[in-house]
Amino acid sequence: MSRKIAEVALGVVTGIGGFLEVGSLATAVQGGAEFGFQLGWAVLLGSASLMVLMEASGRLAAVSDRTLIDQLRERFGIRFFLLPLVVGFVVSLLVLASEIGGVSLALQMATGVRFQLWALPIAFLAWLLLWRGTFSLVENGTAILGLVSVVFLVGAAALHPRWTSVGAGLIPSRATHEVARYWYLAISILGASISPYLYAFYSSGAIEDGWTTEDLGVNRITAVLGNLFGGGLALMTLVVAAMVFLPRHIHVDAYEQTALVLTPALSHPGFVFFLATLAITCFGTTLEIALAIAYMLAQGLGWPWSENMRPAADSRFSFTYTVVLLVAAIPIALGVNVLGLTNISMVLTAASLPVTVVPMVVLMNDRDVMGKSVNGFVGNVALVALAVMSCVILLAAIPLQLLGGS
Amino acid sequence: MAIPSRSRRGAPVPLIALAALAACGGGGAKQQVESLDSWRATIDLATEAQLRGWVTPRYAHQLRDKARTALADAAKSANSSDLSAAARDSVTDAARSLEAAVASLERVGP
Amino acid sequence: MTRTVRVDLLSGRVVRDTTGRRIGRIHDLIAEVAHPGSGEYVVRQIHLSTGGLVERLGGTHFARILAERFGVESNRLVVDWRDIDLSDPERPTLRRPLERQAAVSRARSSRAGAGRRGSG
Amino acid sequence: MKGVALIHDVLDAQLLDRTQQKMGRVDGLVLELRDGEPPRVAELLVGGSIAAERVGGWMTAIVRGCCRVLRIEPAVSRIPFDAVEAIGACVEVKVDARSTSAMRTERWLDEHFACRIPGGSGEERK
Repeated sequence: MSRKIAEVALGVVTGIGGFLEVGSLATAVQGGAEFGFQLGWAVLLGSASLMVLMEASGRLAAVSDRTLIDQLRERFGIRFFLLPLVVGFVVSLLVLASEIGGVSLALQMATGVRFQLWALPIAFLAWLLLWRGTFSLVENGTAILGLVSVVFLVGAAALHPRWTSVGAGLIPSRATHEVARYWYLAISILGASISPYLYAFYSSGAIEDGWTTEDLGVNRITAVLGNLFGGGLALMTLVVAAMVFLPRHIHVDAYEQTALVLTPALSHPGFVFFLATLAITCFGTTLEIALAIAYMLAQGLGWPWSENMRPAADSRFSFTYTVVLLVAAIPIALGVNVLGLTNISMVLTAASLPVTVVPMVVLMNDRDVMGKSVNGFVGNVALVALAVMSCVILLAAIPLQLLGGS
Repeated sequence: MAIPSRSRRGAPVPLIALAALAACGGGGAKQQVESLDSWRATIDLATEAQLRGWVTPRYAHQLRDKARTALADAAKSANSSDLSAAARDSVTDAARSLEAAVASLERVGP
Repeated sequence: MTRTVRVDLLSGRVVRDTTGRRIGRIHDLIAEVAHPGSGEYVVRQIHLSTGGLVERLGGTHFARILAERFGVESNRLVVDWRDIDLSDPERPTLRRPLERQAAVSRARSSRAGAGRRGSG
Repeated sequence: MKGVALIHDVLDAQLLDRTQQKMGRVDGLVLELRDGEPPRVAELLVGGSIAAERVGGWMTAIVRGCCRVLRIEPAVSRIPFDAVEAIGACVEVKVDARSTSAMRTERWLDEHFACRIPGGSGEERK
């Protein structure tokens, strides 16, 4: 029994430490700075959707002993599978570059050395950890360090917001002004939390950790609690920005501005912990995405894969994450605008959801795959609603990017 | 200190490019003014933060440099694009108050 | 004269009878041991999906699974190997016009759970 | 094994070799047509160029282009169907993966990439 409690605790820590990253930080701060608490519902919807997708992909892996990517190839054939593979690869690569950009900026703000110079060293350090480390080191190490992001809860509490109006923001409402911008930020907040690499990584993790049908309970609790706390932190980020930036009419045009957000509440520690949160959570996510891309290719094409193996035993898998880290570091080393890249990656992530979510509706109802753990009525309502939402986002993403994009 | 205006003799090509850029990038005077006001508020907060020792001087300088690039962009689009006189004045006023904020930030810094 | 054909290129192909009428699409080919004890496998049955909606959805693998999953049972036609000419994977044809046989319930090949270790 | 649905159970399935090592997926399946006899399941095919044919002409062109650029022949591994030991969540074959061309890239990267970097090779687990 204690093993289960340890696993649940670890799962929750992963949820907290792993939720915030360059995208959710940027979109939550921009959302709070421009619309106060009003976009709280998007953060809530994002983490609720992630709960559904992670629980489903974890259950899929535990029951069928195959990851989500395996099933996408085996059930739908190579022709259809190319779509989620190519879309997932491109979008994850863009988000990976943004994450490396996030770490580089944090180090620039801390040391004064330009962020371009940090890109390759960060990619090298990430590669070294993947090359020598194991799956649990990557997952647990980054999650425990990621707990530093609790600083946003402390910051929000220190600002004494009216919690009733924060709660009111959790109810979806129409924009009073700049409608295109409002919905653009809503979609980027959703894109920041519901990322395909997350549930591809989570589903592969269930196999790496050797989950079986006994772990379904742990899977459910982890997916729900982890994302509840993680989403809560993103909401606190939005609250802090609403209390500090909105009254001063500060719009976030450059990522550097965000480092000020915690200083009125927590003074110097607020600045230091913000930089620590940005650097650590983005670095943890860098490791996760590099692995997730390698998982996608390896599982899709049937290569040997496991982070617990020596790189030589799965050389194509380890070669993939090596090349991907290098390629993603290049745009940052060339000085691409990190905030711009982050915003575009979040919108593209949101727009790419249908290619993985819609097939999941089929997989989770396929008795050949799930046996008796097939989706129940509630599970189906949630997943189908999510699939419909993802299609709506896909249609709205491009026009909103043009109209409301920064 | 007047906004550094670019002399007219540059080849037409860059001006056309800038106008096009300003047209789609700048998004009109209102957005320029909003962006400049936002930067002024940012620099004010940074000045206060540095006075109280919340942030390091190194970080404050980075914000100042970013504010300067925002100023330069505003100057470029204000000169080239065909703004109405009122719009141009509003952009110039916003830019001037941002410059004042940047100056006060520099006075604080070591 | 032995000829070969690629099963993966047959998947989803439209099957017509000798008069050129569309019968359905190749859903699966069922292989069985040639005779007990031998290691050789032969294809004795070819399953065609003939459901109206599945046809209109273009019969892609994806559409077929979605259709089956949500109660739009595409009725299945089982064709014996003697009645179908697979030599040209582009245009598999039935050797003789076929009266519509009773749709067999979906052949449940179980790959669920921990996977079935066949005796081989 | 009772009836095996070739497309549903075998095509695109994960291939495991004699030592349970992953060696690619079933990209293709070949039937031998015989007059007066039911078609015999001849062999499994593993290879990017095989999968590309199933996707479409444009994909075949891309794969052929890459092979020409890298100056290599597209590797197609043919595994006789009677080498198949079991068909379940994966397809297990009585073959040594390292000797087949399906693992050609894996072997090349093993020698020229993984083993050249400290910590790359060594015993199976980290």
